[in-house]
Amino acid sequence: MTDFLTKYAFLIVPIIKIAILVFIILTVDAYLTWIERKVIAHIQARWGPHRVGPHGLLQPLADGVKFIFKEDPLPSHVDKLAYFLAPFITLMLALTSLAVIPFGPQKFTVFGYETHVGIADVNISLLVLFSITALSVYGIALAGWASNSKYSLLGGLRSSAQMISYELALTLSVVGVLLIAGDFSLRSIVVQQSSGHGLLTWNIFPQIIGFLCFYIAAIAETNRVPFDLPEAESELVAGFHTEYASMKFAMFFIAEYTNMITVSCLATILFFGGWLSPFPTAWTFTHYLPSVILIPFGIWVFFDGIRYENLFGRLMLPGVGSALVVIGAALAFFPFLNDAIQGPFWFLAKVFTFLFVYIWMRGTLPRFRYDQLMSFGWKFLLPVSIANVVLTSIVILWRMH
Amino acid sequence: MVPTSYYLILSAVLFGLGIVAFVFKRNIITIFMAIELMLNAVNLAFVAFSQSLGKTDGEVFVLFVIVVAAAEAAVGLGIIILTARNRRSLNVERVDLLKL
Amino acid sequence: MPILNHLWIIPLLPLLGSAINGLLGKDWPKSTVNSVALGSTGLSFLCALEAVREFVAGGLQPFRREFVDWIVAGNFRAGLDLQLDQLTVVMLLVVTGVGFLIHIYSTGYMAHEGGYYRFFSYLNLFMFFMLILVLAANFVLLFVGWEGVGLCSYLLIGFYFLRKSASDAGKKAFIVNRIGDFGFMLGMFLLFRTFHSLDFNRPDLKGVFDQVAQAPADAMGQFGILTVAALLLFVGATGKSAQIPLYVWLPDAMEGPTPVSALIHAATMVTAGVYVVARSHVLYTHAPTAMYVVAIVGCATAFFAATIGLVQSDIKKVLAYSTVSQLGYMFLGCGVGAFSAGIFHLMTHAFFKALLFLSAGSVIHAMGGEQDMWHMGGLWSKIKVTAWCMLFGTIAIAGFPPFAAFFSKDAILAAAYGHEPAGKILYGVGLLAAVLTSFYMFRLIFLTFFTEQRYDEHHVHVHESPKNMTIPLMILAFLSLTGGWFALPALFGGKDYFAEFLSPVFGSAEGAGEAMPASLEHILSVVAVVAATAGLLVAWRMYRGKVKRGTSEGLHKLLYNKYYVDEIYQALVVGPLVWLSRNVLWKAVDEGVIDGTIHSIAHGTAVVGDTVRHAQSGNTRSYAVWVLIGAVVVFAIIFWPVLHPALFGGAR
Amino acid sequence: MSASLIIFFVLALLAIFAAVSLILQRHPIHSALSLIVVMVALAGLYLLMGAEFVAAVQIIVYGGAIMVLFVFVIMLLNAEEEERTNFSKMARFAGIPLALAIAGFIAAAIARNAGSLPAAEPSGALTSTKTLSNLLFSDFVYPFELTSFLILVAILGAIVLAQREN
Repeated sequence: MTDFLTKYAFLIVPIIKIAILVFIILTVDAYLTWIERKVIAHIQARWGPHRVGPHGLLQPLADGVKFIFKEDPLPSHVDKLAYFLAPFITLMLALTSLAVIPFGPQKFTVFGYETHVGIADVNISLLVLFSITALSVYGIALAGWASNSKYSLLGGLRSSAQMISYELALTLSVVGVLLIAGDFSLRSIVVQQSSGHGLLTWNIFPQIIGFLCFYIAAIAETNRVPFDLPEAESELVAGFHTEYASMKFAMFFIAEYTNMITVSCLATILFFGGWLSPFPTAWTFTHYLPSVILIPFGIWVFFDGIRYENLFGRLMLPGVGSALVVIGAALAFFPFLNDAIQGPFWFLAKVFTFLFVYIWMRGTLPRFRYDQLMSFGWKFLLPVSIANVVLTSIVILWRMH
Repeated sequence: MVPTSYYLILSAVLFGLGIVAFVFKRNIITIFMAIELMLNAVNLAFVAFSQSLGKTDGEVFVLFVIVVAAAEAAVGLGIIILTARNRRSLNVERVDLLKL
Repeated sequence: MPILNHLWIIPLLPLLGSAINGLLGKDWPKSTVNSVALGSTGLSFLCALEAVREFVAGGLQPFRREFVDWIVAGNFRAGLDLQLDQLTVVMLLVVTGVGFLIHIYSTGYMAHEGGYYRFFSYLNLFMFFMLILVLAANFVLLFVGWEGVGLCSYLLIGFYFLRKSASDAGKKAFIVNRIGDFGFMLGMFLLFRTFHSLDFNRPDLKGVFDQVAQAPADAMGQFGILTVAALLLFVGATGKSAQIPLYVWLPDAMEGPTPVSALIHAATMVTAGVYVVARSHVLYTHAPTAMYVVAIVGCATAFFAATIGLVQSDIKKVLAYSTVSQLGYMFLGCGVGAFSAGIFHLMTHAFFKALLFLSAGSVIHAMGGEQDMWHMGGLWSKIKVTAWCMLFGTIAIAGFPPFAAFFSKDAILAAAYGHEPAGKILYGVGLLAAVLTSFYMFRLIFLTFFTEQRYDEHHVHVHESPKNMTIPLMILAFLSLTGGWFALPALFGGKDYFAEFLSPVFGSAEGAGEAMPASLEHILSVVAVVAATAGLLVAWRMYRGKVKRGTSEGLHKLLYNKYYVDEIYQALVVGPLVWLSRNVLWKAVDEGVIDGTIHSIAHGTAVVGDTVRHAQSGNTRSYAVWVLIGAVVVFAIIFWPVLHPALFGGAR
Repeated sequence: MSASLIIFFVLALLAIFAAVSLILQRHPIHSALSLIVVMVALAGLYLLMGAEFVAAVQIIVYGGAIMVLFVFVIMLLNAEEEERTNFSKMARFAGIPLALAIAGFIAAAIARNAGSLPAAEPSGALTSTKTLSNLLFSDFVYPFELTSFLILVAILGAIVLAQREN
């Protein structure tokens, strides 16, 4: 048995990792929707979901069930192949793009097969990422075209044009970082940002322009507010996925949130030092920060849960709270866990920040007009990112001599 | 360990298919795609040679080919759009007059 | 600065005047145009005088300078080369002086005509070309002047271009001159081909005349290169100087304004032919046959034209034919070897013929445009000045002593008399012509001034011309009186100053006149006077008191219709030419051959294209297949060795 | 039969099938999809040969830009299934044999020279992007700059073509 495992570890371990990652990502997506609705609700002075489960915590599950069991009508005169292909392509690419992202520094060995946090460690991972995102246009374009509907078609056209346009800016804005790192591998980009002095050596400082360009372009790439014209409900009902229902719609949905996560990860890695702690390595006490955050949060959830109106909540929330406290304690008391959690903690923290910004923007910013969008992308974003590249290379040359 | 000749044969086959497509498709866009297909076949040959000869020049050529293809696509598709607008047809056999 | 070194100024001034008047003068007042035209001409006259003074002061050394290179091709060089020797001096003074006078006259004569500025622009242009002609030191430049004066003559004859007869006359003059010029050009080509130069004389003795002087002369009746060249040049001369057979344009040229007739068709341009013959005397003396032809043609023309002049009724026509006949005299003189005499007559003729024309113009002016002598008569008392001047001119041309023509014509006749072999005949004909000359001139005088008036007082009121017309008349009258006195001493056994002045130019060419003894000289002059008197008497006999237009029949009719020469030319030359051009050149050659070829080529192209275009179906797929075929061929060529292991084995 | 050979055959067959379907599909967008598949397969082959950068560029530029343009244009012109007209006699009768002839020539050439070529490196040895870029900016710098000009011209041409008459 074990020798079988060790023999085929190079197959088995990645499969396991993939399974885990997909599970995590889907869950996160689901709860990301919950968070988004809550946050926006509070921004708009509403409660948001709170019926299904305490604080609506079970809402995502209910949504999932609904998606699965809902009827899936097939519009007439659709191009079947493309119609079915589109959501799969989108979701597949979205999930695949996560495969090259490293979540943590550690290497560990399973069945004598050494591996690390994150699925694949390609030495051109950034290029791979970009190729995958490049392909992700097809999902939307095909969806829009296949479903034989004006709104969809317009949405598809818009989104494909928009994504092509902003892909340039996206790619160019990263070139600065690449010039500094001199490598395509995300891992080595992170490592290159690591030096004893914490956040001082992150790319964000030399590459602030690049970062802004990147982030804006990334939002456009993911079709999020304020660049969500492909699904501008005021004009196009729901844009390219107007004709989609139930699980196929869910696929687009999941893909969108997955892309958000991917982009946030990318921003974290490229500009914010990935899993690196913002504090100097000398400050070892900061290693207890996860516990310091988790334990009070758990306690707060515990006492908040006791006073919840219905019994289910009074049972569930304290459980969650105590679980959090236990985890925090464990992280504090077991050194190897403590070490293991450092990278992921910071990484997830940063990613979560970016996701929050996403939601925040959706709650606050109005939508662009299409011509504004295009002229902004071509006439402002692209030149600025090019200028950034030129500037960076000049500085680097000057450093060389 | 894949013999280079395999790659070359593959590229030859793709090229031939490209020719066939070029001659037998009527839709002007598809014909354009056929050209792209042939370019790809050539690229494959380039890379195969550059690998087997241990030189990187072939890959550089591939990059150039890709750039040319991009430019070609930009202009060619523009022309195609104009033609389609003027002739209301994408069938090259129906677009056989020099004047509008 | 010595004007000689800037000889080009003399012709340049009229050119400037012409340009200024022609380009800007359209809206200028007459006074401004006058000042420009007269100023330029007068200045160039003064410059000419100054140049002559320097020339004389410089010991009469022939002056020659190449100012600007114009054409340089291979061994051929033609430039703006001007020269000044005695012959040129004479011509220069005549042209500028008489030209200036006629300019003054024109200001009066043309005062009421339209196109004033145009007229003076043309006139100045003519002066420019004429000066170029006389100053030229090589045939090419001379030809430029030659053509230029032809052009101006065309422009000025057709000055009243609204009148069809005028424009026709202009065209006629131009075309007839072309014929002559063709011969002239052939002569030039022949000379260049022979002597590889077109300069007259060159310091390095490579000029045409230098070489001709070295060359052996053709024998009488031998048509060597020199003879042919001389004859060809003479063809040009007959064209320009209105000799048989090309004289027909001159009478028609009277359509032009009278000053033009005076300046161009009497005094200067028509004498260009004589000038050329005299200028190339070296050539002619080396071609006795040509000389002989010149003499005969001149003599014949003198007589022929005189006969026609007998019966003309248009006052200007009479003068025109008399001009032709006088030119004939000049050629006679040149032909018999008395070049100086010819030039002498040229000068005097310039004076009195200009005088006659201008007086005629004055008469016409007085008669309000009437030119027919049969509608004049009895004008003597009314326009005295004009009448006197005209009388002076008439006496002068008739050859009464001591007027100019007496000396010049006498010299020519004397030279003809002494000429061998046919001198006597030439002399006789010339004498006869002299009789006729005095006859028709006095006929003109009587018909115009003395017989009773044949016009209606109420329609024309006769008035004397203004000062600016009469004063030139007087000056010319004076000149035609004294113009011949250079030769006065010759009568008394002295020497002919004019001939002596010119002798450095003609030098050896002379020789006819001096041979004979003074007694014979006297006899000949007496005979000439007698002849003139005879003509006068006959005229007086026929035209006095009441005269009426004679009914023309027989000889009179023949003469009145100018021997039907125009009609003959029309029938023999013009008609066939027109027929040829219309039926052969136009219908057959142009439309048939040329257009036919072009059309057939075009049609063939169309046919070929029509057949081939089916390959150009416009169907892209077909094109693709064509490309494919090409590719297959290329591959076949490239991979031939691959398909041929025998060939390929070595390469592997 | 090593892993790389298996991968090669899988990808090769994928590419060929996609190319055939490019020909057989009646709808341009299906042809476009097939072409994309071909390109992805070729990218995989590049990776197999270790030309990673070329592979990435292949997908980014060809797959992500050029083919997107194609799809975009197809959608824009809303092209429908192609009509199998046969106006061109040449293409109808001479097409196939000529295509075969070309293929035959190439095959013959390869067959003759197959032995003379060393086998392609296994995917282990990657040509590092560094060497590629060094080559690109040293030996091929002039062509590289020329391509930039080419792109500029193409942009201008596209703009001129795209703008309406006014």
